[in-house]
Amino acid sequence: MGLREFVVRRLVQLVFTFWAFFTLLFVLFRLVPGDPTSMFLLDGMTPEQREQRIAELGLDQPLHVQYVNYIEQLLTGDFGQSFIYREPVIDIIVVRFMNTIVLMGTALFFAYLIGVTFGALMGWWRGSRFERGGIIVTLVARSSPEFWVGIVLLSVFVFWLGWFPSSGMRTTGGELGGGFIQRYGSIDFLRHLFLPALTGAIVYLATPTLLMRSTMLDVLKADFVEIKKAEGLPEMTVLYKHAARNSVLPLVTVMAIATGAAMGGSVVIETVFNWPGMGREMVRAVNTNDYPIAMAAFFLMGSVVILMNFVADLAYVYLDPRVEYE
Amino acid sequence: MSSGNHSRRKFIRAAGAAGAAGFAVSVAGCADETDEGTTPDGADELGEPVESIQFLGPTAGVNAFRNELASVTAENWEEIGFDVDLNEMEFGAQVDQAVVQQDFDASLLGWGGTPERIDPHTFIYDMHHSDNTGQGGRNTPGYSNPEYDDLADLQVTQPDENERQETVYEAQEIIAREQPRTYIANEGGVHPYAGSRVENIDPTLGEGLNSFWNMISVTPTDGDGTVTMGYPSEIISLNPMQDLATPDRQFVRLLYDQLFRIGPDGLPQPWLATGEPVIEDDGMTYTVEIRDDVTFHDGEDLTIDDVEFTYELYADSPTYSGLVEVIDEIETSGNEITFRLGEPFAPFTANVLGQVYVFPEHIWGDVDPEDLADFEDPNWIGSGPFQFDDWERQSELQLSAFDDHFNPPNTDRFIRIPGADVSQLIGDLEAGQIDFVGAVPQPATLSRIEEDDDLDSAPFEDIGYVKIAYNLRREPFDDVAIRRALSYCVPKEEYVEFIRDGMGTVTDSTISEHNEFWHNPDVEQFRLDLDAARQELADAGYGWDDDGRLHYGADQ
Amino acid sequence: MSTDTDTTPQGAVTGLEKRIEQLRDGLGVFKGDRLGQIGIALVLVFVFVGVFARPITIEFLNVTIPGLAPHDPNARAVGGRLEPPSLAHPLGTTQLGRDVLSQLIAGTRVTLLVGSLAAFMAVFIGTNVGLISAYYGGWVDDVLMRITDIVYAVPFLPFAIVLVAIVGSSIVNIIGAIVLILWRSTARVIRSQVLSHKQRPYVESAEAIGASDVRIMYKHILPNVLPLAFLYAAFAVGYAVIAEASLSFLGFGDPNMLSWGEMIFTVYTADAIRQAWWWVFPPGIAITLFVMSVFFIGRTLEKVINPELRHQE
Amino acid sequence: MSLLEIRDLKTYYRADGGWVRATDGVSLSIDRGETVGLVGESGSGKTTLAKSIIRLFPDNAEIHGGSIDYDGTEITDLSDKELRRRIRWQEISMIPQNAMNGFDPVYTVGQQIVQVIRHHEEGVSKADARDRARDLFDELGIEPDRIDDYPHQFSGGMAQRAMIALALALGPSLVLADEPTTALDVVIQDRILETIKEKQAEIDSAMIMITHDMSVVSETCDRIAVVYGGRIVEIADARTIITNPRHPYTLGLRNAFPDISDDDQELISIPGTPPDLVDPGEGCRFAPRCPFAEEDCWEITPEPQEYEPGHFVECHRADEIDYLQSAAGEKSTWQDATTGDRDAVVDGGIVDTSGADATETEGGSADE
Repeated sequence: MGLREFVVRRLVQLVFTFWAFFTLLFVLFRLVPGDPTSMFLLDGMTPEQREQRIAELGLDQPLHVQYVNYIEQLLTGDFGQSFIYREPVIDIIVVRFMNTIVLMGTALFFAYLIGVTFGALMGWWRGSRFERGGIIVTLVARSSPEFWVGIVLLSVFVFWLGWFPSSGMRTTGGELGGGFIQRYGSIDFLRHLFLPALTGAIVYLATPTLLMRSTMLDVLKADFVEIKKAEGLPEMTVLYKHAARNSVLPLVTVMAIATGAAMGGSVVIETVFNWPGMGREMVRAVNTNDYPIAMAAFFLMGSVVILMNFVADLAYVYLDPRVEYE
Repeated sequence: MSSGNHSRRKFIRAAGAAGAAGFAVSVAGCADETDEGTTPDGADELGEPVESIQFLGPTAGVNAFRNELASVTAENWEEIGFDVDLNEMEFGAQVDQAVVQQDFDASLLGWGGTPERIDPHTFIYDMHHSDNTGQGGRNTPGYSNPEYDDLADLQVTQPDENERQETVYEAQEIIAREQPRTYIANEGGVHPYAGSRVENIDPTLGEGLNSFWNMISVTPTDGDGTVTMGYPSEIISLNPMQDLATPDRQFVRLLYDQLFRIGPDGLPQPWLATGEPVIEDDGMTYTVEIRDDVTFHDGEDLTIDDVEFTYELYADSPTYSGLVEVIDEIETSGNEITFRLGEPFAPFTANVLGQVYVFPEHIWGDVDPEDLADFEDPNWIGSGPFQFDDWERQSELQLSAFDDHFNPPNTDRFIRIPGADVSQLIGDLEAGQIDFVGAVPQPATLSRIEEDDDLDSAPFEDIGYVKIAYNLRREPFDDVAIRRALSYCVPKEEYVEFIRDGMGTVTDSTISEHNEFWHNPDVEQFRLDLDAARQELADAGYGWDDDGRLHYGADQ
Repeated sequence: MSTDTDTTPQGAVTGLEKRIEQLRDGLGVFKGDRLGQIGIALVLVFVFVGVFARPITIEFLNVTIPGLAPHDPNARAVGGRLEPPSLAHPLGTTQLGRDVLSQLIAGTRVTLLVGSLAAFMAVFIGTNVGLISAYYGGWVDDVLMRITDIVYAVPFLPFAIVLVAIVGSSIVNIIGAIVLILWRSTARVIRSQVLSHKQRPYVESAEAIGASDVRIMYKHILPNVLPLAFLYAAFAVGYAVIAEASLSFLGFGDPNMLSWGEMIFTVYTADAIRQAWWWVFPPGIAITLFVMSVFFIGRTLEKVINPELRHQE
Repeated sequence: MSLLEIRDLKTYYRADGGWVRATDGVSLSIDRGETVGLVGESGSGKTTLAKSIIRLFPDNAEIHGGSIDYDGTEITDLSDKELRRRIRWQEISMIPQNAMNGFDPVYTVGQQIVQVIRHHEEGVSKADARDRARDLFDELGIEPDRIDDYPHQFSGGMAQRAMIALALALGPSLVLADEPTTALDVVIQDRILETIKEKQAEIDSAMIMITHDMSVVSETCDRIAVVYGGRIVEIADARTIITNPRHPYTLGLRNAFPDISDDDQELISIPGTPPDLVDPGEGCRFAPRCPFAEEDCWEITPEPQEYEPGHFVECHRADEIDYLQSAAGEKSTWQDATTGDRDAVVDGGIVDTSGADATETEGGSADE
């Protein structure tokens, strides 16, 4: 089966998964008690204003009508208007989504970088104290919830040593908005990004590290490693260019699951470090019954995971020449 | 929480206890031994046990203080024989279940004490008049007492403050006696600020450092000409035509001016108006002259036409037509504007002239009423002391001083940071990233602020309060004895002195003691007294079985 | 480790002995493994503390075993406000004068409750889904696997928050939310294991003698994948505890059940993290220790059960 | 002057019971262009001996004594770095048993050849290296364009040819062929052996042919060394070993491989199992399995004796060549030979040897 058929078949599955995921979310959110007007009632919204706002949002229509409207709207790429902010969902969510992707992307990147390098070394120096120490450290890292790691890092690096800002994405007062580089490229931003990304990296490095180590153990037993050594190539070349390169394959398939965990974990890390990401926005939206924002946030989070699954499959085929498209 | 949650809670407690451990276990947390205490001899033949109380309260995440208060109150109610089912809920969900669905027995919430509510109208009329018992109305308990209604209607029509005061006093006495709600405490407190970085702070009644007056008087001393404020939630919109939550109103009023502003003392004072309104034919017509030196942020002059245009805009706006309903006719001549009312309305200056923001006609002119709420003015052009610079949601709102204003602020730039929660904002304050926090800190923070010589705390009193509303539409809460007994169980002193570590003042009336003029000091007091509570129940004919559970009397 | 059990009914008896024998050498593996031993020791300590945390009254014997917790964890003003560790309060007190040590001990029970229940149910569902999907294959397999894909697309915390917002934040709902997500990894792994077992001779011979599908699945294949299920149960306990702690930290925990996560949440909202180290560190360390010990056990089991099948989250 | 001079080499493996003496005092010298066969049962230490030359062991193996002089330089003194830069593959390369696994599966065969060329020879451009690889393929009868194929796309025979190309890429002076044809079927085996001999002659490189198959060494080697229990028990030119061996083990080996021409030859196998190399103790290591073992064989470790020029044997009864050769031919000699411990010899009973579990000690790592 050629690459084209494989991609098409996977796309069809993708569409189905998105649709089912979507309907699940739609029903779920309509079950959350309360409606978008609840938060204004105590601040002076009169019952008439409330009725009128409910009607305006179309929440008084039967569920299936709302569902059909929503799907039509979505097919035209319009995520609708936020019930609370009254602005198009896209304008609000896109910036938040980027903030979360940059944060979690960096965290996962460091987690995989550490995972591959240290996992490979732990496999190479099997039986050494380094390996045993490495296993214990990774297991401890995996055993602590994100918020706990965050609190510890905050206490040590911010409140005690004062090396890093305590929260937010940039020092206040600077230029707002701007393009990607301008937002995420400045040193000031990197200083703010460091601790939250490190928190994520610590929690998510366990899976790639342990997986890398165990695949390394098998690969090192393979004949070709002995041949590469016999070829007189430098030790590090044999370790990384050959042994690690073969061991990294299973890590690709786990990437999608790790992304899922990262998407979930972002809610906690963003709360501890007041990071204006999509995780926290999603929680606010759920609490204030702002369905369009909550739906969009969930949709984007879910699609990142589904997409990563798709990318992982393609990457695996690219990385391992032995694999044909099953 | 769906209503089903009510019974499930009891099941969970049992399941949680026995379920996992597999043998009869009494789980930590639920009331262990109920000390007997002196139970007066209630009715001898007992009827049905009194229904259990579905008690709604905030989660610790929403408000840690009130969450603790709710659990202590629930324990005390159980001591005098009630069975209490405490549901801890998110703010929106609780408002929906209590205020909209009215599906509750008791609900612990608070009423904000914004300056607009210094005029007693809200606390006397809105919250207790029988007209407002509908779904979403402010009379959540569903209290209806014709005698009280008359008083509430009367006070609105009394332009003479002393006469009105008498009526308001009498209204407070009835409410205190009938306890449709337990009025617990005015949650005043302190707002922390960096004394080393800002001065001329002006914490006002009801709002502390979030008040308009503080924001224009606070002055940066660390040379960067910028004051940065933290608030624990994000602004929803700066469009004055949308329904505004508290954080929104705090900033909309910086960008737009009104004819009158509610001063630090809670009384309206001339702002765009040159002086007090001229009131004729016993309160039916108000004439106001406006200043001639006011311009909008884009340089256009603010004229009487803009004022007239604004009031007509409010009349057409679906959201705010109710606010200006009382006005029948408007006329303008030269720099004066005259309002003819349909009927006398005592709080007209404070509640209408002090609320309506003046819009630039050249921007809002051709927006038709339906789209008002969704209209987006990219620069939010108003005539207020601050002008809009830039805003990135959940990140930062930047305002700068409008120097041509007749009362310009003391800082060049004013920045607002929405925090994840108060603890995290305090962290930013201590790290020097923000200059003051518009939220009451936890006791642990107070001790830290005292030690830190960069930081101080600005005390302020509150005119709103935290209260428990009872649902008079359901038995047994229609019986005043039950409500009074329940009120005796609320530990008001412990709440202010221990749980809030001294921040705030205990109250027994719907009008806070800090609203000196309108507050009636000698209404009936309900302080923690379980025996008095039991006495109320015994006198009303209730009785207790030998487990101490409260029952209706056989004859009731 | 998967052995070929013989199919004759008479074989069932010896099958049991074989199971016990397998269990014995299974446990034998801990002999040489220091990490595994630490894991087991820690878990035993936590279980002991958890069981005897609070007074246990046995009605018919009318006897009350006193709890380990010195004070009632919820009793206010047992000591002063935010008192540092002292003899009376080895771990100091909270903002409202509650004894931190008693809360920590009582929290153990909630953690064990959540960890064990959620893990057991998640693995139970996962194993069945994996078994049925792999055994029947065809559209059954497709449907179940698409559902698994969807559940994989749903990030746990946001989903749990929505679920809790709908049905309320009681411990049962939280466990339900955890189980609804946690079963997915077990399902995939069991499915791949059963796929490989399906082709083995002992299954064909069972079919040959006319055993029913259910009998083949649960009598023959299941015992062979059970060790793998146990392995995943060990890891699931860890993930369940972390999930409950994270939910409690975001304020969605069960207010009646004071868990470790909720303790840290209370410290965080009381903004006392910097002063009250004795209040914030013990629960955090307790969570890490408990989950770590379970992971240690899991890793040791993994060496025995499937050295070649990598453990995935 | 010989290319390689190994004197009293000792290579041991760390194992639970102590040191496994895989190579226990071996001396061997190889001249330029010469092919020496190392033959013996698996576990005899022949592969360890070969790999010790370039110190290619797992981390639990060490050289415990002896010296290896390669073309004037003492290899055991070289640091790992020098060994890698000057000796490995440039001077001494290797042909593994299973070529398919010898290549890294995720790179093309060409890339791997280019990599080793450019690593050892400075300044060789990628294009030049690729051309050399194509030439090598051509010489070895592989389609030159196939250098861009991945290892799994080659058949067994083709992969072995590619491996030979890799081994000869840098024109080494010595090639270690570790059972190069064992994994292939007989037909291809001959052609591969011819190719190896042909190519080796062209670049005049020496070769060490490691195998357990007498017929392979007899065809390809100039001299043959019989390895048993980590020592060379007999070494001589190929003809002598085949036609006129002296050591009982060599005789036994010869019987185990049928001579196609002699069709009624009965197959006779050597009873017992390879010796426990942890502490072999004194005496001849073959004694427990040797039908001719006598008193001294158990007591005194036999020293290598030179019976004909270049023909050394480690056996006390090597001089009784005629008796040994005739008896070794009878099946009965081996069957009723008493194997196992020494007392059994005395009272003549047959004892089932409880030899140590013959774990493949060469190359395999000792633990887990």
